[in-house]
Amino acid sequence: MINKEVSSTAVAVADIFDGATVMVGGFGEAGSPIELIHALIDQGATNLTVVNNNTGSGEVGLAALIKAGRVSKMICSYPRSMNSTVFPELYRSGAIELELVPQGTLAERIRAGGAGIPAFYTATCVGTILEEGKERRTIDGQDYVLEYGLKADFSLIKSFKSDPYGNLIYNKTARNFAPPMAMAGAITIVQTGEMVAAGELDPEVIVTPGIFVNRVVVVPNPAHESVLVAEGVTYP
Amino acid sequence: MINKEVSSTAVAVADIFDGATVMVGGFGEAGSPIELIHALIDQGATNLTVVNNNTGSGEVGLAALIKAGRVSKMICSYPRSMNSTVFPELYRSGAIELELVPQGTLAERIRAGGAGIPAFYTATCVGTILEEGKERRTIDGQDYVLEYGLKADFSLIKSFKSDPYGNLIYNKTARNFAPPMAMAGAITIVQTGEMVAAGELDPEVIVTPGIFVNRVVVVPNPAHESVLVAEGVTYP
Amino acid sequence: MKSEKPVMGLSRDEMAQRVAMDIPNGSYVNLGIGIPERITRFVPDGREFIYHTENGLLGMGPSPEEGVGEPELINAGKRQVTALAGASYFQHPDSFAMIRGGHLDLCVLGALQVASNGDLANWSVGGPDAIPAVGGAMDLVAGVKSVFVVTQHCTKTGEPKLIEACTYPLTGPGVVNRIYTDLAVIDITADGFQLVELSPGVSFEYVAERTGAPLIPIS
Amino acid sequence: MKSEKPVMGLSRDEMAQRVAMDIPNGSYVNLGIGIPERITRFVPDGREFIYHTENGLLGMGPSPEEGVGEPELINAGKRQVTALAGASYFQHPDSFAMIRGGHLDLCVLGALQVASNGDLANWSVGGPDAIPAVGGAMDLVAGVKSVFVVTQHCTKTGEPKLIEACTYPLTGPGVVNRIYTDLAVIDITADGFQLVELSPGVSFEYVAERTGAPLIPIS
Repeated sequence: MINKEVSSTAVAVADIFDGATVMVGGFGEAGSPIELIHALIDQGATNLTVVNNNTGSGEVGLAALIKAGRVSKMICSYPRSMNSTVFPELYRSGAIELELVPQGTLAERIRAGGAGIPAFYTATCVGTILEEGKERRTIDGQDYVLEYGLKADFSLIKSFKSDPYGNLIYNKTARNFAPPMAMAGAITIVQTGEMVAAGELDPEVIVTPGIFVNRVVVVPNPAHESVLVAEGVTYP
Repeated sequence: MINKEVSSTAVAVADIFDGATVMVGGFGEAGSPIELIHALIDQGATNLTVVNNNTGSGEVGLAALIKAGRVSKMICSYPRSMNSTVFPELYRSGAIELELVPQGTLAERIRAGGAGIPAFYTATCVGTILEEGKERRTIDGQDYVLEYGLKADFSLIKSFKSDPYGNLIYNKTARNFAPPMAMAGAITIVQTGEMVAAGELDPEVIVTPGIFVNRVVVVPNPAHESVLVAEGVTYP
Repeated sequence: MKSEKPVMGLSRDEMAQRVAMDIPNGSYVNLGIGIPERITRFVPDGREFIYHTENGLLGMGPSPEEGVGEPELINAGKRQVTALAGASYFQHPDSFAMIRGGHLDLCVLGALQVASNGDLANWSVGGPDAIPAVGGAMDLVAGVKSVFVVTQHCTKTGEPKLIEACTYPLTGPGVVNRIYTDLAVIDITADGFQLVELSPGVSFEYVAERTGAPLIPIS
Repeated sequence: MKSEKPVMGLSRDEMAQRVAMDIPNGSYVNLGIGIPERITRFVPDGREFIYHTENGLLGMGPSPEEGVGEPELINAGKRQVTALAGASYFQHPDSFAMIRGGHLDLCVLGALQVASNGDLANWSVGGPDAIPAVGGAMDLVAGVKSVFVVTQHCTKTGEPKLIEACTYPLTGPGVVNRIYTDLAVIDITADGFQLVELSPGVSFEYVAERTGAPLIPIS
């Protein structure tokens, strides 16, 4: 009776609004929901704050969204790529804002946002320039900084399989940020390689329970970013 | 080459020391590592602080450990049971200390301890008597209390299967507190129903990676607490 | 067991059925022990509710047939249950991330007392000899989007459970959205208890007399 | 590529091999990009190291054979890898729980600068035009039990990398335990740089001259 499948990537991203915060799954190309990002480019929403570990490569996927001028701020840990000059050029020209977050802090902030934890302490970045502006606290003799949970209006992620309830499993290291982003998105949108019937996914192996998922669109043969970049593809 | 299997439950728990903090997996009987607890009773360590959601039932497993006078403090969310008067009697007589923690806060404190998060904020218990002594903080207009991560000297948990690296999968709702306790224990000791060869567990479905596990002992047909209680078994 | 045939107002099953009517299709729901559990029997035609049990199962099904239950497939009340197609198992931190993170649409709980400002007391009578046991109640009321209470309107000794201020220790302050009793459906509003619906054959005065704080009639 | 035949001291492979000698059997290890990656080729007989890559794999194996790699099985450097028997995949929060929670025994990293108090700079040269990119470096040095640095003793222009105080932005303060260079093995101690071992044919004076802070000889 419950079926979260939607008919197209365009339908899936139709209500993403100007100024929205959008989490985008993936670490490098593994787990990058390229087809959803391309649908978002077509859709036209702008002034977005995007959360992703990186800033894309080549001129497809996330890099293409940035190049199209739709992203006003990136929250990420590693905005460099061997295969892209899109972010560096915009950053140097002051056209895009960067919030640099250590990778583990980024992952934990996203999980915290999804888990109803407004803030937590971590030793990461204590004594570095990234501590600037953060509250420091000593607990049991060690110094920590306070970090805040991150939430998003929308999360765009990629899964290997889904069922109609939105239960998800992933493929190898494509899992990375998708599970916490699924939790932290008010609306979580999934592109999945295959839709299977309810009950086909072993309840023991489901990584993201459907409660965290709002919409699923089937993209049977998703493009690989590295292949597109090697072929010189640009989007749109 | 790496093999974390040990030969017996007695060997597995041999170095648990007086005064240790011991996390014990399980929610009710599901996931309770009864054979490890019985080995701990035989071993004799006392003055223990035990972390478990409950306080056992009947006079086996955790209830038997408490009855034997080995536990000086319980950290738990629900120290009541239809089938046991062991904890209530000791508590009323002042022979055992209780730190009552809301169940979700308990789970998150254990995960935090294992994840290197010394403290976090949560809305749970704000405005209740369990807020007493805790620091309150307003974040984005909502009130939260500060809760601290929990760690243990030893964690005793039960898994469905293990491999020699200590990779674990669980059985249904027996999973509960075992994964975070595996993370939070300085020494994590597992009783598993079956030891399989390395590579037999699909890397996609491993719930607890072996990095969190120190020792595994095979207990092929673990007792069920409810069966022991129904049969009137007491331990030792 | 309490009688299923009350002199006036709804039976326990009827109360559960009344709550079920108000739950939208596709809701993710956590049900407390007692009357709330009975809601599963009264899902309206055309709707599906997905049940969460905080010990690590989403998609919980009914109790198993006699003799086929499993000691390691239980609910938060530690009774054996089943898992439906589309279910998933998970660890406690993830289960309470669903609760604390506001992902559950609704929890339906019993109550010892509800105050007109939405304060709920349902975990302890606070006596010096009581063994305090809170379980997941405080997490649920702090995290779940909507909190419904379903309870007899009065205690067994006839005292009102809906009152000005709780005398028992709170589960959470200002957390209740709506109360379903044998006598009425009542919302918590900024002005206090707002009557939504009277049970068949029950008068406003009858409910108001048995409510320990002002009851605002339907306007 | 840098020449593999230095005039004096160890080659990059020899440096990796020297580090490998000091890693106990059964260690859980995270290896940085560059010389640290080469350690996998020099695991001493009778030992097994388990490699963690922070993007979600424990039990990482070598690069795949040509043509059989998978775009979604990569390491933290975004290069294709394999998974060994006994491997597991997990999500980012779990991966960094391993790091932050002190579960990894060792990380081996490159360095721009190491100070005699153990301060490490390895993520940014701090120029106004640099694109800051930290990745997981700060998490690793703050969380992992032991931090080894493996690096050329001097920069390409001959400046010492082991100095009194870092001038580049820190990755973490006081985090380095031991440094392996082409010229020597050096511990960070409360008294500063403590020589542990000279590379074959290298004199104490030669190393000390190329070290930007006092070097304590072996006593």
